[in-house]
Amino acid sequence: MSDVLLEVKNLKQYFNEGKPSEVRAIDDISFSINRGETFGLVGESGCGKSTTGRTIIRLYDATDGEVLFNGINVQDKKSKAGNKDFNRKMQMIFQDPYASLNPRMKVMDIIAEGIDNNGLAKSKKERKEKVISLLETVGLNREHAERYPHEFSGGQRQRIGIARALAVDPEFIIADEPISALDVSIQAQVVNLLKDLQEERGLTYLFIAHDLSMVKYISDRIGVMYFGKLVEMAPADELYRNPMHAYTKSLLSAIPLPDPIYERSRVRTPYNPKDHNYGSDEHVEFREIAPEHFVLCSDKEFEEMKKNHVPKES
Amino acid sequence: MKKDIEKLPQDQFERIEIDSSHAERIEKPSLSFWQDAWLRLRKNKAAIVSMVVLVLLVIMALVGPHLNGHDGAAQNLRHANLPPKMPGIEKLGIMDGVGNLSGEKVDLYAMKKVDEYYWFGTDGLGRDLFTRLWEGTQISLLIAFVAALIDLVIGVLYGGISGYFGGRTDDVMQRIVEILIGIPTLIVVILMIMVMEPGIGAIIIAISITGWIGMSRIVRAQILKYKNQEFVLAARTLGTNDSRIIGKHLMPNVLGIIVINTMFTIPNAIFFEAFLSFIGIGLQPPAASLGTLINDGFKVMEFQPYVLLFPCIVISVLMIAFNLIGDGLRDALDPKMKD
Amino acid sequence: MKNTKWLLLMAMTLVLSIFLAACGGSDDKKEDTTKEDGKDGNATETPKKEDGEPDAEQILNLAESAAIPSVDSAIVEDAVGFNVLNNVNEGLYRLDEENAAIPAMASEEATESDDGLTYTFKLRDAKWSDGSPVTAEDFVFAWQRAIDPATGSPYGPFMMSGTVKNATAISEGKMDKKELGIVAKDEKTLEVTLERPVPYFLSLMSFGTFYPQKEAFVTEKGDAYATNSDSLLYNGPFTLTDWDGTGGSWVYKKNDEYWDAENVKLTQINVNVVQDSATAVKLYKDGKLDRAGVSGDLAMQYSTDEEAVLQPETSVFYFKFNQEKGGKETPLANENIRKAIAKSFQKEDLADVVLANGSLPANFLVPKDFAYDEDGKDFRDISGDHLEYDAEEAKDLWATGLKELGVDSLELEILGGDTDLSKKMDEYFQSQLETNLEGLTIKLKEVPFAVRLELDGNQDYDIQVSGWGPDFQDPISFLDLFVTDGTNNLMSYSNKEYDQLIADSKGDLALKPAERYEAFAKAEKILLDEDAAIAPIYQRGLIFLEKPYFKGLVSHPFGADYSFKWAYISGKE
Amino acid sequence: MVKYVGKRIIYMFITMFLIATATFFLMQTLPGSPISSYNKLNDNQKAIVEKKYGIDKPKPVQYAIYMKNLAKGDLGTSFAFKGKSVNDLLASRIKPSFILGAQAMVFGTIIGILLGMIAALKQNTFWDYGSTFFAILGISIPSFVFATLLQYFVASQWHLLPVGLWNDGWKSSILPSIALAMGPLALSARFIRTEMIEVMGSDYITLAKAKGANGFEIAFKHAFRNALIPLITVLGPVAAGLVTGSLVVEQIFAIPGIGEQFVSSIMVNDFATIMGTTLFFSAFLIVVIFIVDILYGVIDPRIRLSGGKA
Amino acid sequence: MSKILQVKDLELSFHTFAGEVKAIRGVNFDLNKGETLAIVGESGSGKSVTTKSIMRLLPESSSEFKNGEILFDGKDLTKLPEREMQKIRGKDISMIFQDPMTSLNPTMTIGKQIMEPILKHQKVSKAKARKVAIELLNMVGIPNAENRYKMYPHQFSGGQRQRIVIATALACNPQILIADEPTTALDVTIQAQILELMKDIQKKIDTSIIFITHDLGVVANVADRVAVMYGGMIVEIGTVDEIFYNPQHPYTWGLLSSMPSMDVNEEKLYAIPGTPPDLLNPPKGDAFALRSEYALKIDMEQPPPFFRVSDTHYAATWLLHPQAPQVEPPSGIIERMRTFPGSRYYEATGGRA
Repeated sequence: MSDVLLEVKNLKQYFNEGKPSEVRAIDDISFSINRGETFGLVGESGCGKSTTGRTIIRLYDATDGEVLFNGINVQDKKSKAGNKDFNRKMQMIFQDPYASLNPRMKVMDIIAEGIDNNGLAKSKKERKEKVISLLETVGLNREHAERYPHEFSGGQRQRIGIARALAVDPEFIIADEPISALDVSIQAQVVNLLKDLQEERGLTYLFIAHDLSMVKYISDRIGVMYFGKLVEMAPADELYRNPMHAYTKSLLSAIPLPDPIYERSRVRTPYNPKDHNYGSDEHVEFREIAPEHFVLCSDKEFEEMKKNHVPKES
Repeated sequence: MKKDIEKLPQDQFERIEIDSSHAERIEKPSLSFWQDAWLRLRKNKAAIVSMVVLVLLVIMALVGPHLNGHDGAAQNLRHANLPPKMPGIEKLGIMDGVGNLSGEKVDLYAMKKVDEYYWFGTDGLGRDLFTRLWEGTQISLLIAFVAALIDLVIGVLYGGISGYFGGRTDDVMQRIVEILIGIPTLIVVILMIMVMEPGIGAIIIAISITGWIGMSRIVRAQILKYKNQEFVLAARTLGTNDSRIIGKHLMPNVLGIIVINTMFTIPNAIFFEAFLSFIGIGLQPPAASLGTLINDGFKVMEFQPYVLLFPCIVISVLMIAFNLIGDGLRDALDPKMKD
Repeated sequence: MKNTKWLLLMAMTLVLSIFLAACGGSDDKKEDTTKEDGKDGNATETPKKEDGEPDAEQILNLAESAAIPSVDSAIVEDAVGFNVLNNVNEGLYRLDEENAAIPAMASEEATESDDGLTYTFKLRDAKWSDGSPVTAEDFVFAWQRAIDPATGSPYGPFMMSGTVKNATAISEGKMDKKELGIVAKDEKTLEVTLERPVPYFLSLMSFGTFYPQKEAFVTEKGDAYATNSDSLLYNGPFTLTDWDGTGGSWVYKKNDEYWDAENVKLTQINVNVVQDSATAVKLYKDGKLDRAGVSGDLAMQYSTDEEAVLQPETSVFYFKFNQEKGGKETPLANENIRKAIAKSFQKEDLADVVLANGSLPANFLVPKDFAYDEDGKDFRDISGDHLEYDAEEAKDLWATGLKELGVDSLELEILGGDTDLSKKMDEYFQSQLETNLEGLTIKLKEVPFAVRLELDGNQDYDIQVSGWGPDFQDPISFLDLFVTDGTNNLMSYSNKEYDQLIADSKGDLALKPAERYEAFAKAEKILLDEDAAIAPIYQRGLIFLEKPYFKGLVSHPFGADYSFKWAYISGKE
Repeated sequence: MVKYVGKRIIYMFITMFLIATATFFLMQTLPGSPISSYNKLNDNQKAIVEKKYGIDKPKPVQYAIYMKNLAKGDLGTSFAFKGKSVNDLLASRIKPSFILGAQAMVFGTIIGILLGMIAALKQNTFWDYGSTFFAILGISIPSFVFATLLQYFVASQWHLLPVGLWNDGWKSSILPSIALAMGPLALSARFIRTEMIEVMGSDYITLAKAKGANGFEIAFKHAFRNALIPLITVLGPVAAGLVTGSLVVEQIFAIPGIGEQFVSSIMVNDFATIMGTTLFFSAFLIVVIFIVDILYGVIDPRIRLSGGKA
Repeated sequence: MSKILQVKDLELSFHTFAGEVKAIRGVNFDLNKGETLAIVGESGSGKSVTTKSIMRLLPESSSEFKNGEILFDGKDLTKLPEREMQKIRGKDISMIFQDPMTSLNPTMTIGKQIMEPILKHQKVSKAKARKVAIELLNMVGIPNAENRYKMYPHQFSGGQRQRIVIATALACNPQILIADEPTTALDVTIQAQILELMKDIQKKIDTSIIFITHDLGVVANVADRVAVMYGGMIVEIGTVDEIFYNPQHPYTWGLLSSMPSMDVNEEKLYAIPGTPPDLLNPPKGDAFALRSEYALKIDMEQPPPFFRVSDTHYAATWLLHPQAPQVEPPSGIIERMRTFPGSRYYEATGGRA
């Protein structure tokens, strides 16, 4: 599992740089995603997780840092041909099933857009067959191809969005909160579909969400973001069992579970960034406190965390 | 809440297999956005009636000048200043050829020994007003359509480019618009008319010279709204190039607003032409437009109100029709107003 | 949206109500007029008691069609300005109620030298509105100021050149203004020397440009002179007040310092600028104005109104045929083409139906009821008619002309004014000419007056609808226009015989009235019948609505339009 | 905020500068020259007059002089009103135009807002259709037609108000103000209706209802202000419309205003006055738009407190 | 426990361009004093419409009560004149909405907005109302209330705004507080704070809460009783434990199973197939049958009545009919039922409780 597909190095994304209204949406984060795994990225709204996804896929130009995809820095690429290639291999699924499909286009054309752009179909017929097969892959059928997005329910739309992304045979899909706008009963449909696709096609996901339970379910590893910074990163189970950063702890403690008995006893741990009380000489950096478990912490905290870490019982 | 549990036939309780694809079926007939809009528009009676009225007016503008055998340009001073007289209707006591002469009601047709019928009367040079009215409508509509078309093209291009490319381009282009907005449109129009050779062309150019600003602003706002919508982002991640994004994704979505706005631009242009003609710097005679006809009528309204009346009705009905159609389209095309 | 029918219903109702209102409106109108007729029945009788006592209140409300551009007698050049000037100031002579020039600032008829070159005026004891006396020096100053090129006076050189001694040279900057032929012999005696005998010289003395100006006052005010009603001095029947120099209204007040003040009855005249004639008529009908001009299409409707006053004018309108454009001869250089056009339109219809304002069809240049010979015979009766409408002849001439030019069709442009009436008229010409002259296409070009003058000056037109109102009572005022290189020729017309006749009238024949008139008649015949250099159209008439109680207004055939000096109100209460 | 205002003022000056430049060169392309009406002058006089007005100099020099004077607020000297400054000409005409415009604006927007509110609150009822129809008429019927009808019926036929002129004090201003007000009235009625309907559908209105507020409180305490804010943005164009309307309404009612002056100066090629009036109108419009933007900030707390939107 | 509100056989339709949408098709429930009743269901299930119809906040032009009554304080709210209704809104029953960003008037200071119901329903002076408003702000945890009282909504964060909305809703100590997805738009941490706040306040002022949400976690946290809505009807209603540990309706099963558990690693989530019914043409029988793997023949023809499970627990599914076949719920549900005494899978030893 050391086949790195995507590597993000010291990525920075500042909006309105240099102005008083400067926003540091991503403030120096690094992580990597291995081929075939799902990397979950969680955090509150405005923490920069969606920006991270969009910067990786080059919807934004990064302020600084590198994004290596298959070893090539995509932020560097300027040539059109390379661009096309890159676009094919990396795809995105969007949050809002209502805004992510062009209301004036038929499902057929929406899904076929990537096929058209990359010349993946030689004839009209082939194009149609491809689209129908993609529709079937996501649990819809050929009748749906001739319809317009507004006729579909949210879950169906999201599946159309997935089919569109799949149309170009990507290796890597950024799923930007793909389920947060969906009803609970529908979320499972989508998540299951994503999982199935991953198995079938060996896809790699960057799964961005604020719903920790879903992220935990789908992800192999999870990164927690807080105000543009990655504060903790660990394999999913490890993170839930051993949340180290105070923010992660707070986040986990805030999640209500569909279990009244548990809920009656759940205690929320609030998080206040001031509690860290970092001194000016303290060096706060991303440190590995257990294998593959990284936390943004100072030296002092690092020692303490190491102490508190409960190794996996087996 | 409680209901008696009745005994039911046992076979009713057999488990059945549900085809899950069944649940994905869409019952409603497939409607494109435009079909859907049309359905909604069809329910708006005011808009539909306006469309019918408009079509009738356009047809009249085209065939009207040939209906009663009079030539709109032919002068016959013996037949000057005749009131309307229409066969059939004359028996009702209106449009019977009776008009004012020095404050007296006189059958001017009898007095001037005119046997012909001038349905809407004649003007001071004895020209048939019915024919001239529809010729004028033709020219007014022509001016309005062409001006609206020019506004549309320039406005959409300008607004589209400014909105889509954003950044510095947008900055510069919007500064220009900001400056243009500070110019009183009518003043510019008047100055332009003075500079140019008078005529239809001059009027169209003058109307278009600042007319596109409104359209460009609306298009820009729409483009700005849509260009960061997820479906556009999706297209970009799929490697769709700019021209395709504009053509396939942005334009179809902005089209509704463009259509609506055009529906309001046209009456504006009609009004502008009429206004210019009214203050006497519009169309050059003998060409007639609704504006020049109203101008003619305004001078004699006290004694020959029919000269003013018919073009006023036509221009008002035209404006009302366009506005109502515009309103109807807005209700039908703008999802914000959906109920 | 179930209630949309409401909307429709209302739309229908509204359209109907506009319609009915409009129809109903005219019914009301009729009732109104009949009622007024009743009233007028009484009113119309009053004027018959000619010497009806003036009312106690003598305030008049009038409208002008434009603001006053200037009241500086040296600068004035427009109708409104001259009108104001005529009522607030006075020259040596003034046109009386019969339009004869009578001594005004002059105390008695001027003495004229035998050669007709020197006139001596005695001034009466008149005062400026500041109480100071009007002196001979005031005239000298004013005349010199008007001829001084630096003043930029439009009428100074125009009226004086060739008339007053040395005027031409001074205006061209070749001589000092002190050399002008006017000298104050003493405070009350003025001597004017002319370049040549001018038979109509005394009538010129009523013209605004020759009015006096008080040097001390003018110098004191400097640039501010005549910029508002306070920076002016008055020696006429009225003074100007409430005029801010630019605004759309002003007031005349009776001038108590005026020498003949006891004969001035009006105490106040309020004037507002009303550009739109229809509005003026409405204001008149509403009682806000005591007199209103009726123009265009309205004229026809009001021509038989009880209160309508037909006022013939001395302005004549005609086509100017430009024979040379951009250094090239135009088709109009062809005499037959010109004649054909000149004879191809119905002038009676034009005057009666299109204009319908009392205008007369004109087959002449010098107007009717304007210039008379020694015996009081109208110049028109001496000269007769020229270039009458004759469609058949026009057709023949046209064919001949085309043949001579070697073409079978022509496109010509008619340059006209941009007022509603001129536009209507142009449409009429277009229709007439195109109908009667086969192969002729007429383009209309309607421009503001100033633009027309510019085009005229550059000789950049084909046919121009032009007109002339006389500045003094003599046929020469018209005939002088078309001598070779005349300032108003501007169409490359040149006829030596014509030039000679005009020169003679100024020279040898100056003191021989009868022969002079014959020469004029001959010149007019050459200009029209022989050369068709211009094509007369009509002599303008105006229709005014005038309240029956408004009496004694004198309108003048030349120079200023009106004198209020003798006007009064009687029977208003 | 101060920075924003400063920036806007700089833009205003740039705009004025460009408009002045454009107008100046547009004037040069006009047919006829400013002294073409001086046709009685001989060549010597013409030369002197041209020198006096400075139009004998090359165009760039003329332009420089004009701009220099303009910077001092001097609009030059009228060609038609000989020797009078354009500033004086305009000054004497401003009052009636201003009174008419202000009255029309106030009357039009107030009635328009009321109509729009009624229409929105009684959506899809007789009231709605009535006021919507009225608004459509207001937009559809050209102001000059409306002015003509008003003058004909109210003044000429029923003698309720003066037919025209500026002599009867406030009474003279009523009809032209109403005629001018139709545009703003119709525009604001339509605008407010749309805005009100949108605002009435927003959550905070539902919440206000849930608090027990009655229809009146909801309409005036909650919805009104929020619906009004966007209206302010169209007041600029409305003001521009008034300028337009005044050109013809002043003529119909024989009111000595700037619009009337502009029309007459065109007729006599009075370049200085045409330019002066154009610049005046432009300046007026720019200032109105500026005030509107500032007003926007004053009324909308979101903008007021975040210090300007641009 | 006294019933403070009774909803009986409520039916309500919307008239739209497309036709009549039967948004509520016969809803029955009671609300007891001091309890929190959660209504869960997916969007379009009618949960929001139900509460808005209690408040009569639906547009009168397009919505229509077809049947049923809403009894509050002896009055039928469906028939009350608007004027009477205004006296109840904000005083006896008040409401909180989903989006705190849009539910405050942007051009009015928050102080004014809080004072509004106080001034409206209680005859107090402005000064007094102001005092109450500041107290309320303090109570909902807005620090420095004295100063912030004069600020505008955009100067507050989302969580703070929702606190302000809550303060407004509580201004007159209402008997019923309807919270329409009050935390959906908030981040989890903020959501937790708001939920805590609401529970605290309920204790303090003893109000009854109708809590609408689609988040079962939130339901588990706040509710005393739960009503599950589907297709415009309540399909199951019971105490929170009954619904979570002994659910009877296949839809409830689906809902509960489709959420991943934090501590168990499922291989695959249980997914309810298909999409919610179209209420323009509601299905004849059981609305959920088309998506249910437990569908019976009768489901296609006849809507199921409520079957009693316990005195507090009812479910509308033919599966509870004595003649119905015994079916096996999804495994996750069986897990849950094991812990619930009285359920058929109860194992005294296996329970965690």
